[in-house]
Amino acid sequence: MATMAQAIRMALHYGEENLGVTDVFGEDVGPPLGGVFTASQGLKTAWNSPLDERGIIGTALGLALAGQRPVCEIQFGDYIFNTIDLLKIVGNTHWSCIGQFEVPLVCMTIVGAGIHGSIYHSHSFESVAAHIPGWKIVLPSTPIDAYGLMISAIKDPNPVMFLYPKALIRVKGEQRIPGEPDEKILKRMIDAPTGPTLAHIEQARVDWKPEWPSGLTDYQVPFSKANIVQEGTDITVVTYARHVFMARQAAAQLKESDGVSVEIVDLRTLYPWDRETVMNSIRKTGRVLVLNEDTPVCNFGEHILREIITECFYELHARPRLLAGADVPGVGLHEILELASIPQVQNIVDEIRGICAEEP
Amino acid sequence: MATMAQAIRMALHYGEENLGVTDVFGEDVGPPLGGVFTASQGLKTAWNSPLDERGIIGTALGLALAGQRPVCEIQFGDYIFNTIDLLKIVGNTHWSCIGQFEVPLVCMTIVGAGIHGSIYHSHSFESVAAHIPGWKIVLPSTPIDAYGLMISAIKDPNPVMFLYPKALIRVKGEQRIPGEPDEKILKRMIDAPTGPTLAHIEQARVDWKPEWPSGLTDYQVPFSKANIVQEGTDITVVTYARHVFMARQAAAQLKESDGVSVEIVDLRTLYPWDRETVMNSIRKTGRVLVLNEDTPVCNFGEHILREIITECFYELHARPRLLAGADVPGVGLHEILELASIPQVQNIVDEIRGICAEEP
Amino acid sequence: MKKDVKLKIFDLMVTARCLEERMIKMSKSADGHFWLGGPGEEAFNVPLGMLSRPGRGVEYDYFHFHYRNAATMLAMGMDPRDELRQANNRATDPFSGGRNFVNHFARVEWNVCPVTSTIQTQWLIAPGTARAQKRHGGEGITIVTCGDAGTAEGDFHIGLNWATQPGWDLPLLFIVTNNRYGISTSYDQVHGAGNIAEMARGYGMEFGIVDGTDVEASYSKLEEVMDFVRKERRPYLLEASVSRLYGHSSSSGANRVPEDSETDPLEEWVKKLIKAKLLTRKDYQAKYEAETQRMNEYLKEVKQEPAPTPESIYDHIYKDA
Amino acid sequence: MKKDVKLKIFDLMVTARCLEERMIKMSKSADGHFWLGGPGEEAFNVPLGMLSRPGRGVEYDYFHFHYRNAATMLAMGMDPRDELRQANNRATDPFSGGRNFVNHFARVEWNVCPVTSTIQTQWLIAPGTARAQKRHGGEGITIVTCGDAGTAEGDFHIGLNWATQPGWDLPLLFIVTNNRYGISTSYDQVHGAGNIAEMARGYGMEFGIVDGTDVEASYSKLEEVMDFVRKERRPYLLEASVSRLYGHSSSSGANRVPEDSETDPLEEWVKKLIKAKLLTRKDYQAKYEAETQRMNEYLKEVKQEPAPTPESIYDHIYKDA
Ligand SMILES: Cc1ncc(C[n+]2csc(CCOP(=O)(O)OP(=O)(O)O)c2C)c(N)n1
Ligand SMILES: Cc1ncc(C[n+]2csc(CCOP(=O)(O)OP(=O)(O)O)c2C)c(N)n1
Ligand SMILES: [Mg+2]
Ligand SMILES: [Mg+2]
Repeated sequence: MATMAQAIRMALHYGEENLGVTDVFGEDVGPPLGGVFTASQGLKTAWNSPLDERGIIGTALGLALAGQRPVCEIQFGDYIFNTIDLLKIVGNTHWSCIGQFEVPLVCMTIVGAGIHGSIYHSHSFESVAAHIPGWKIVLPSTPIDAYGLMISAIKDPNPVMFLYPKALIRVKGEQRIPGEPDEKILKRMIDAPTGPTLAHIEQARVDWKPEWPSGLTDYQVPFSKANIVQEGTDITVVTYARHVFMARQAAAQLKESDGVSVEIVDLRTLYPWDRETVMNSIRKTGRVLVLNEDTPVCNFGEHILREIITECFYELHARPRLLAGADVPGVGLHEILELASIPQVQNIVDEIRGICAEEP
Repeated sequence: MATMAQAIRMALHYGEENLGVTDVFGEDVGPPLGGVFTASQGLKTAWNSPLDERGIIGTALGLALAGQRPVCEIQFGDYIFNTIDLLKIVGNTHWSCIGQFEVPLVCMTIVGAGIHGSIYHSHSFESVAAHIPGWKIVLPSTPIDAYGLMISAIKDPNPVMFLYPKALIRVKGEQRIPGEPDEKILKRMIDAPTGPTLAHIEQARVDWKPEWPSGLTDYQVPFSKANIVQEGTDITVVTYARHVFMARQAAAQLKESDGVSVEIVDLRTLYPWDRETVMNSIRKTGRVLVLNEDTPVCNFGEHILREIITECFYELHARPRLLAGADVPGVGLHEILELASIPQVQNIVDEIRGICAEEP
Repeated sequence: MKKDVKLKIFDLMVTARCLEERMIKMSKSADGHFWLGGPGEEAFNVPLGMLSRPGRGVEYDYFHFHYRNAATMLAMGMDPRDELRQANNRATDPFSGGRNFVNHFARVEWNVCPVTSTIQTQWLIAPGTARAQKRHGGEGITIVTCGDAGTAEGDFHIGLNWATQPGWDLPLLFIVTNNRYGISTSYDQVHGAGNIAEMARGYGMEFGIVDGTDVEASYSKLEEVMDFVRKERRPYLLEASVSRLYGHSSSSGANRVPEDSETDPLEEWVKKLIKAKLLTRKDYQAKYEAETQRMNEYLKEVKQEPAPTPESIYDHIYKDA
Repeated sequence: MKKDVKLKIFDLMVTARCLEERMIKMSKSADGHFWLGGPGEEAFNVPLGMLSRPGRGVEYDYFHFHYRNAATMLAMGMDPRDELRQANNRATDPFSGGRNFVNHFARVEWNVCPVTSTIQTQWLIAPGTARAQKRHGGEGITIVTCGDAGTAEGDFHIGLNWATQPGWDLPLLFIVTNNRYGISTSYDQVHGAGNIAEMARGYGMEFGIVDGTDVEASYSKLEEVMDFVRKERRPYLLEASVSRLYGHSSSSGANRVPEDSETDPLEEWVKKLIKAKLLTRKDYQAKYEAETQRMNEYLKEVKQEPAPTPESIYDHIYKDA
């Protein structure tokens, strides 16, 4: 099955061939590298920008105002924090000119910990992003969702923040993307040849061209539709990205050990998020854990929790909880530090146990 | 009584005379203007920076690393959003070098709506600020608190974000700052002469020097100490800045009309905040409204709410609520738009009524 | 310059001045909350508007304005009532529906991109529209303006850098209107060496300086450099010295600066036209009074128009997909 | 240059190279998660360290490093074990306690300010330490380094601007090590006209270029410009061409670049010393092997030291008031 990097690449290819994408750009996004995580390899509209995040967002906005359809990349979510003023402008443009200009741009950036990224390659961005009005925000956990959300992002006339998790970028999917060929074939078709050094890579890619799968479609994952990853009856876990998988592991363990039945909701779109699915699940289970890895103060999960309280307060059987990253200035490099900073399976198990043990 | 602008000015003066403040700087902070809100008039260490927020924060950090004690200003909180990466660095410096370098800097910036500031002069900043680890964050509602918190900020060896509300900057205090002379005398002593144009102002101030009140002290408002603005028994309102006054108005109205007794907690320090005072109040009243004017998604009030839920869930008699600004990309200029975007007294009355009417 | 062009510029300058003065008065009354604008920049801003090519799409010019470009908009054909609608925060304000400060234009039919108050960010956005134009070909260019103090932002340089990427020189006219002040901070306090325009050197970019209070100098320089950018499809950095006749904004009083402290470009132009026998002082006074009167009447008219509704704050957050 | 200085430089260059190679191997094993560093920059970075004045406080130099300055730190007197402690994320890592990537130094006793991975932000911080030094007087200067690609950030210009404020020229040595790449993007793809150093012109700042792979050129240029900055108390922008012998970082493989594709400054220096009869190839080989061996042993030693504890993540968030 395709990895998330391959899925994004295919969606971008579909976008430039069929949906009017004019520019895929950012630091190291064009040849020879095609993105430090390979998500833009072989794309015909991909180009390398200067090392300058502010210029990237500004130019993307300008391109969008001029009727182009840009997809820009900030190389790491960790390096998007010098552009918050610009992201606010992007988000307010359509509103402040009372709808005169459309802003059909996609900003993609990779987020989260899990690759021993240390202080500057482990940041989450969803909490700050969600605080900025005017954007739609997605964060897929699987290759097929990445594909379908990218197609939706490109088609949408509004700015879309396409976040994707560092820890899952090379993980293969469990579900085939429509038109996706067999794994080995796909690799041969669209993965650029590589080499031990940049010189070798440049050399190997001089004449290389990808062979794109012919059967790709405009398969969309609609915005604001969460995915019930597994059904359950005792407690709802509202999460996304890497923690979907950790929640699954925790749930399997709890099923086995405690006989607890966990329902896992993968939000996929963080804003505007799927209230209906979340609230219905909580109405059913009466208990909820919101789970992510961003730092805990003004955490996006606190927003979800507040909405849950607003809508389901009297239906909850137990105190709802947030399990988030530690309240520290960064994720330390040593594995011990990273594990202590980011919720792990055992922490999830403990929280779920705690919630299920509460008797009002 | 002194206005908040005068109070800050006096605290900064006290700081440069007695607490080692070396630089008070930012856009229009030095002569001739002394700050667009006059908060730095007449200070001996005040100087004008280039129009460049990134340079201001960077230089402040450099000064602090070199053992200086800078107070920098971002002219409007609205214009701090191009420095979030730097604020993160400021906040992580002491931690990432395991305590080797201290970062004793104060960053002051004026926030919030209420002066017909339209899209770019009405922003709140507390929610994004509180998401950045390593800072202490204050937001006073009165001149005396502004004085006392500024003294605390200057004395603290950590970076402090000194937010202050646009809407209250010219409001006179109800309580005298230790050493503060009579209002008219104070004005004559420390308010710079003014004029119809910049040329006149420059002229008038060529030979002007403030005469600082001699009795100023190092009166401190300690960090993480909330203020119970008024005691009450039926419901707790947790708020700060301008909404302390709106809450007081709402409370007076409700006392009169419904006989409801409202307890108002002015947080003053937003991070690390005074959990004890908040939780004790809620334990007493059983009901809570969190109130501020920032946009509602990933709002600082959601953090407070989450902590309340964590600690007092089973003691609440009614669903706790957040009343925040509207979820829109900006505050529109027309008064009608501003009133619809920022919680007003009547909205507060309605929310409190709603909470008090709930019967579990 | 032909006679009718000279007089057209005169007419537009007077209109611009009277419109701004009308708005200044509004900011001191209940009719407006705030003013900032361009009195003192008309000799430059009017020619800029006259020589530009407004329209919709990459064939036409794109504009990323600073907040002092009312005269440019008038020269492009703006109805002064539209500006008054914004100054009076009417729902009918075609730029922002009563949401934004005055002189914060946005007009998609003319490629006038939304003006933001955030100093210098427009220099980051301009390379985007210019890149689309470069790819498209034709003669459409992107025009971006800013003040002198704002050039201290790193964004000033980012704009220049993106406009000179190898193989991607952009058809982008960068304009700095240097009034030697950022609010209260004088240029000399914060600007080290040389002129701002000379920063272009580091990018191998053409640059020039013009007296922006002089109509003829401005017109001919703009003609020259706009032609250069249109034809050569390469960027140019132009610095224009201008005046700030009513101070920074209504926040700093919006009072007329002391006589002779700054050049009044309108007065200078009037003098030249009188000298050239194209105008009499009386004509000027009559025109000035008539325009003042017209603006008064426009305001009366505009004030009758509906205010925005509370619910409208939620309009246009997203474009429907 | 005296003989002993030449040989001291040689010794330090070998140590630096062997240390980096030791860490590269670590990044390919379980001993380290990541590597990026300075092989190819030693001819410049060693003299930089030797000529600087480390110490604590404004009397001494302040350093705001890029992430390729291990050779500089060694020349300043760093124990290679300290770097290995960071590479192996030990609790004993004196710079970050196992928190940060390798070559992310911070040492308060030497005024080495914390290295951050965020490209170019150090250029915003450097004017702060330099301003404190300007005010203090003396001969302490601030030294800030960066790569070529990072100069595209607006922050590059902000640094130059703040160093040349009227009346406040700062004792600040700006250094760009130009290896003609930012990760995979070549300099020629993204840099328009002229050299980076020439950007200084717009600020009236002195500037120069040096072959950073040539020990003697680097040493004498650094001697000259550091003396200038110390004495004149004015800024200087120096661009040094350097090599990137193991690619960008371990993320891009950290393999040695093809023979002859980039100058190896150590090899060049060895050749010169051999020619000058100050060294034999055998001496070099022996030294290289001895240093490699020393690093292996250091690593063994360092690996015995304690790992950080989970609870330690909360240490040092705030300094106690
Ligand atoms: C990013 C940002 N910082 C600060 C401000 C506040 N501010 C508004 S105008 C101004 C001065 C601008 O001076 P200049 O660029 O010379 O333009 P001018 O007003 O003189 O035309 C300042 C500091 C702002 N609007 N945006
Ligand atoms: C603000 C920021 N953007 C992007 C990155 C990712 N990144 C790390 S190194 C690098 C290239 C830097 O190139 P250059 O400045 O030439 O320095 P070199 O590595 O060549 O020494 C990039 C893009 C980063 N660390 N910080
Ligand atoms: Mg100006
Ligand atoms: Mg480089």
